Amino acid sequence: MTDAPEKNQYDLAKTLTIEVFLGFSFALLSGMAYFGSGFDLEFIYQGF
Amino acid sequence: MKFSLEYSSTAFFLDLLALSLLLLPIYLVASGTRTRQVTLTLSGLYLLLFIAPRLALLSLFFWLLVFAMQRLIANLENKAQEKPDISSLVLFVFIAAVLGTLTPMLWWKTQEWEFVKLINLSGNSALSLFSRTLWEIDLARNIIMPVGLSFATFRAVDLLVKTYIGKFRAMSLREVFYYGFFPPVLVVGPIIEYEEIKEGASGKLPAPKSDDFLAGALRTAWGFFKVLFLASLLQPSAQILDTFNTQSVSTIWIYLFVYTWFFYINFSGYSDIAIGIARLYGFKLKENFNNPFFARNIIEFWSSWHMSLYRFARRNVFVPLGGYRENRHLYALAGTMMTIALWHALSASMVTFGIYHTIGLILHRQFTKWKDRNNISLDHPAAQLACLLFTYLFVMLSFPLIVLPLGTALEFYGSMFGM
Amino acid sequence: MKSVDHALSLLGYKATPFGLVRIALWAFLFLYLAGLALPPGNRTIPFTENVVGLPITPLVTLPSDPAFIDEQALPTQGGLKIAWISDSSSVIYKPGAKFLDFSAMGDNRLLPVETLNQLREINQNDIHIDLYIRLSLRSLESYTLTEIALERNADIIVLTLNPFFVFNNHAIFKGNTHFARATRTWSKNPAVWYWLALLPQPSDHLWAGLGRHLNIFARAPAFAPDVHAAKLSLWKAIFPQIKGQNTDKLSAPPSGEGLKENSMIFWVTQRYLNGDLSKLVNDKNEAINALWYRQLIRLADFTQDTISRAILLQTLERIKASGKKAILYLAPVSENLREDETAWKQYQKIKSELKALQQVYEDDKVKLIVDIPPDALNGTVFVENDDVHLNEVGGLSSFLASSIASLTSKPEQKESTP
Amino acid sequence: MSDALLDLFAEVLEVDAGSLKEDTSPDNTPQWDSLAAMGLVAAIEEKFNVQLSTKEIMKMTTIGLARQTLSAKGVSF
Repeated sequence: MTDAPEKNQYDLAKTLTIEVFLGFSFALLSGMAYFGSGFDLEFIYQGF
Repeated sequence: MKFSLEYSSTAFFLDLLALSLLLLPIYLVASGTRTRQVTLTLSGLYLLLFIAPRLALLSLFFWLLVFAMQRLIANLENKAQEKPDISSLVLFVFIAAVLGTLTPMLWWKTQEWEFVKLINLSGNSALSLFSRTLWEIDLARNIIMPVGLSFATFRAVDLLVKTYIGKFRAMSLREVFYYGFFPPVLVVGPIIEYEEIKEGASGKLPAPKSDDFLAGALRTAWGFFKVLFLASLLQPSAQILDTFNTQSVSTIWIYLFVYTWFFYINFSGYSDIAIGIARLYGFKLKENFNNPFFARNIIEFWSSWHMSLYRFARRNVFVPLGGYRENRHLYALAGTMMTIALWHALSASMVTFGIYHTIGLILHRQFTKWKDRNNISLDHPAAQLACLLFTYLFVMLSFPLIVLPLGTALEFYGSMFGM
Repeated sequence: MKSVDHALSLLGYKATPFGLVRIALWAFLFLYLAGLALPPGNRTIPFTENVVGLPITPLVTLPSDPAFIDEQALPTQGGLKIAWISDSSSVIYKPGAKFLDFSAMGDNRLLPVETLNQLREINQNDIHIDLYIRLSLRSLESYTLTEIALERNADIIVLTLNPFFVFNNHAIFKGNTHFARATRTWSKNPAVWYWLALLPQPSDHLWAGLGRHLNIFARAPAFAPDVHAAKLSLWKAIFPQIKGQNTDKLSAPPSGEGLKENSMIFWVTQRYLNGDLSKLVNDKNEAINALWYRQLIRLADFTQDTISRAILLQTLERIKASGKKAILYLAPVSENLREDETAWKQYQKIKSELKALQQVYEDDKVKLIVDIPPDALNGTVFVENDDVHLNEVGGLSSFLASSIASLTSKPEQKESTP
Repeated sequence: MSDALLDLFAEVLEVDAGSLKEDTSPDNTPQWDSLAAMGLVAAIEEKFNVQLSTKEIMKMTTIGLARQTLSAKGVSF
């Protein structure tokens, strides 16, 4: 059964916004992790 | 002359992530189970090369021995089916194999500097027999502590136990090395079981699909964020461990509270990275943490903190010691708790830590019985919160024992209570 | 906590291959934009305060910084560009100065500066020196710097060979932060591709790749001190302060202390001195450099297929292939080395090995100076209890100046004999 | 369909039999992991009057495997 066109637009828009959000959270997490570490990896306490 | 042997697991995971960018396309295309197992084994070995080539060589040697022992026990176990009279021999061989596997770890935990000297010198000298270039590169790498030895040891023991109880037949070298060098868990665990990375019923290893990549990548990024950003923010709390004798009581309590969160976020962050990267390859490893600081009782805490170690201790110590028998339950509890404690370090403070939590488990058992007898219910939210806070407090108080020698830890407790 | 899968299902998002590509592109875009907003940041470049007002540009970063080279330093136009590649043997230490103290280099003098003054005296002006100096520079790093100097089209390369390390397989590199930058230069030389697989870690390759396109990764190390300070002030704002503890110490950036005890000390003391350090310290238990270096020179390995020789040969080959002029000189050694007969014999063997290479590689453009003429060393004072570090230059700078001058002024250079 | 083994586990673990499956294990069932499981072995030995060795108990990591081990000892369900 084919969805109504607006439903497709709605799904497409929703998917794209989610993807932008996911892309942003990747950038945020990895950027803050790398930049925020102060880059001095030596001091990172090693769990055991 | 001592060496600062602190090692950055972050560097290892960054290497694994970088290598995965190259490896995943190959992994997707070469989809045979054998090829995938060999690819993962070689990449695990390759990553150890960058910690130090001698570590890769020593790990190969360790897992070669495990392969030989596993095969021996499996064959003996087979023969014992027809001729049960050799079962005591099988038991003897099994125990000898387990003790042999535990020896390097126990030696390291008791004679750290001698063991570190031994593995670095012998590992490097052995390398010179194989390849001059690798030997020369090895000379310039750092002096290492046996990275991941405690994890590898318990993974190996788990394999031998399962072989002894007849769960695993004789395994090929490829399978044992695949289990031994599975990259994500090499350095800080989790202590996985072979079943978690075994090929499925179809004989195929799980192939990563889009949602595996997405979930794996997100989980890895989240892990790096926890370790490199969140934990590093809370790291100053560690100062209290060497300045407590001159600080106010409130500062000590606050810093210890923050330190437990630093410790948890840092350690669970590494597990997130390991589980996340394994997920990129399609493996769904069992969780290693489950909000341990929200546990409502001590048994719930221990089944949600470093869960892979807890599961290991339950199936390989608690059950054999008669955990499911009324009269032997207490011994099993104590044995399990001491295994968890002493795996971290063979020290007076960890023995105390083990006793402390064994008592906690026993008191919880009595309390539960008393509660059920008088059918008191703790389901009211306020009661649940009280249980949570009390459990957290009980655990927090044991943290100094993990990181300080016993004498210093006792001083720490003294200043905590203003003595 | 299977939170990630749960969160994704809450979002109602079903991952598809193209969806993943789009997400990756979005992530890359956001990181790129974040990078745009990031200024280069002021990297701490050692030796800057030693060359104020001089036509000399220090280029090598702190050991903890994977950039390895200060890419912001603008290449100079015109004039003669000399690339001076050396370790601590080019530092003229003020008596009492500590060797590995990156932060207190200010009041020490530099051999390249003295040599520049000498060059000006023999009216060799319009000269600019790119300074590729790092304390404890090893042969692999100096090979990478040679490639970088050629990339930045130096006219003359002046490269110091340290007698205690040139044939020492125990110390071909110091710390591994230079590999991220090295991947770029080594990829140009197929003869060393096998190094690319064995020495730089995968994360070095990743950093080299990402760093070229994303400022957030390339420039992050320069902000390490500011990030440290920001975290500390955040901590101070929220939590009670540790009394009596100088928490500012915590905010000190990771300067040179990246040089943890290097593994060479372990190998030498454990293997060759069976764990007994007494041969390296005086009666007041202070480490004596000379004793340590005399153990090191014993490690010199003259067999043909060692990696230390491979690195030296690659350095010479690449310079020859570039057609650029170069002076490679063996750093002078104090006469006190004679006190240790084995060490002195090794030193002679090192010189004869280099002289053999001299026959092969020396021509009108490339000089391999093994023996510094004795009169060039009168007035040269070595640090007490140290066979290679300098307190006074003496005639060394003028000797090097004349050697450089000899390369530049006479275009039709007859077959020269040292 | 009530099955003797599932009923036994349900009773010992104080959980309803419907929620138990062949792959139920301590890893995926908190009740099996709690103190309630203390009397599990005794209950099995008593109900199916068998004597279980440590090795056999260690093998019973899921209900399915418990069933396997017991049928190997001649217990029929």
